[in-house]
Amino acid sequence: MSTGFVFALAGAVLFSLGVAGVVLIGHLLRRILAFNLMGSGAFLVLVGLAQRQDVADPVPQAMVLTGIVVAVAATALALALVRKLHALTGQLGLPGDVDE
Amino acid sequence: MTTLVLAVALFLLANLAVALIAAARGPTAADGMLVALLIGTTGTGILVLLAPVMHLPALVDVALVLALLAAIGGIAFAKRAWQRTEGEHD
Amino acid sequence: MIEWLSMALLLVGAFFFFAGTVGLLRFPDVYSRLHALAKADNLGLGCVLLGLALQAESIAVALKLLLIWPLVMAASAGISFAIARRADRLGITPWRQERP
Amino acid sequence: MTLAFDLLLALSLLWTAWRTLATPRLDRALVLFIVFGLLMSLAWARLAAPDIGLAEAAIGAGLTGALLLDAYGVLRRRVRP
Repeated sequence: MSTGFVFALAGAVLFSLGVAGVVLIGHLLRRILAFNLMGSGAFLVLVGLAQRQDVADPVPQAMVLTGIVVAVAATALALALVRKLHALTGQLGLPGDVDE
Repeated sequence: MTTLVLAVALFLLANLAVALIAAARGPTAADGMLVALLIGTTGTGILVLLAPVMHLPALVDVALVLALLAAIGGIAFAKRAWQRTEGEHD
Repeated sequence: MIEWLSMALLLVGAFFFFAGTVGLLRFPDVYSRLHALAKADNLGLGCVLLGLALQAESIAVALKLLLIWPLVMAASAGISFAIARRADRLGITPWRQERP
Repeated sequence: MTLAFDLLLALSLLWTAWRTLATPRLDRALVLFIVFGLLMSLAWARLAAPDIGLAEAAIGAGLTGALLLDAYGVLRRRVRP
């Protein structure tokens, strides 16, 4: 059990937690949080599995660095959409959802 | 020497985990904010201790950024989002 | 000699962090918990930083380590002030010992 | 001892993520999300990637946290004028 493997395992659990959150939670702000957790899990899997014998592979690290920036941009866009939706319809859930 | 530094880092992480659980379960909304204060100091300590263990001097810079951003996050939360109507107790 | 002094400082720092955690777990209200965390943890961090600076290889690295301490102290003073003022404004009353 | 450190860090990451999704109060969930980002930067430090740690602390926790808090404040003020 090396460091990379432990964090890759944690990343896999984190990813499934995030997917469950995105699917099951109706509140849109919380859904954005779950989406971010999902992305963090994927990043951990990428960097953790790329580490062999404690030597880090720089290519997945550069990819993850880009991915973090993209995730922030996606979060900002999603938040702008949620604000607009709330201003137009006054609710914080999508119309097809059952709860909330 | 490296073993002792790593042991101190592990001890600080255990402290952080216990205090995190205690602060997140606290009765008032202010207890949730204690977490920002906690991670500003303890997280900085852990990163500074990890720098000689892993032979990565750049971790000291990460510690600086962490200290700064914990402060910014905590103050932004206290100023911006933490509003409550009068008479509501939790 | 310097080796022993550095080890002793690291252990003292760990003790102060432990004291801060015990204070967080045992104290009755927000203000005293804030006091325990801000004071004990910053002292512990100062001891740890001094202990690490003693075994740094160059004077520039040691100065950089010691420079973190005032920054963290200023930051935690700011956060403590913001939390305490906000809690006071929201009407959280300080704890007092009941007199029989 | 490194294994114990990694396991403890991974467990606290997972606990924070779970509480972020499960807390009933939204403001506390936002604080826990910021804490999750800061813990992630500790994890990047353990994975020998200090550059990602810097980016995660500054962008992932700081910028995303500020955006979320701002949106929360606006939505909250709109609900209760």
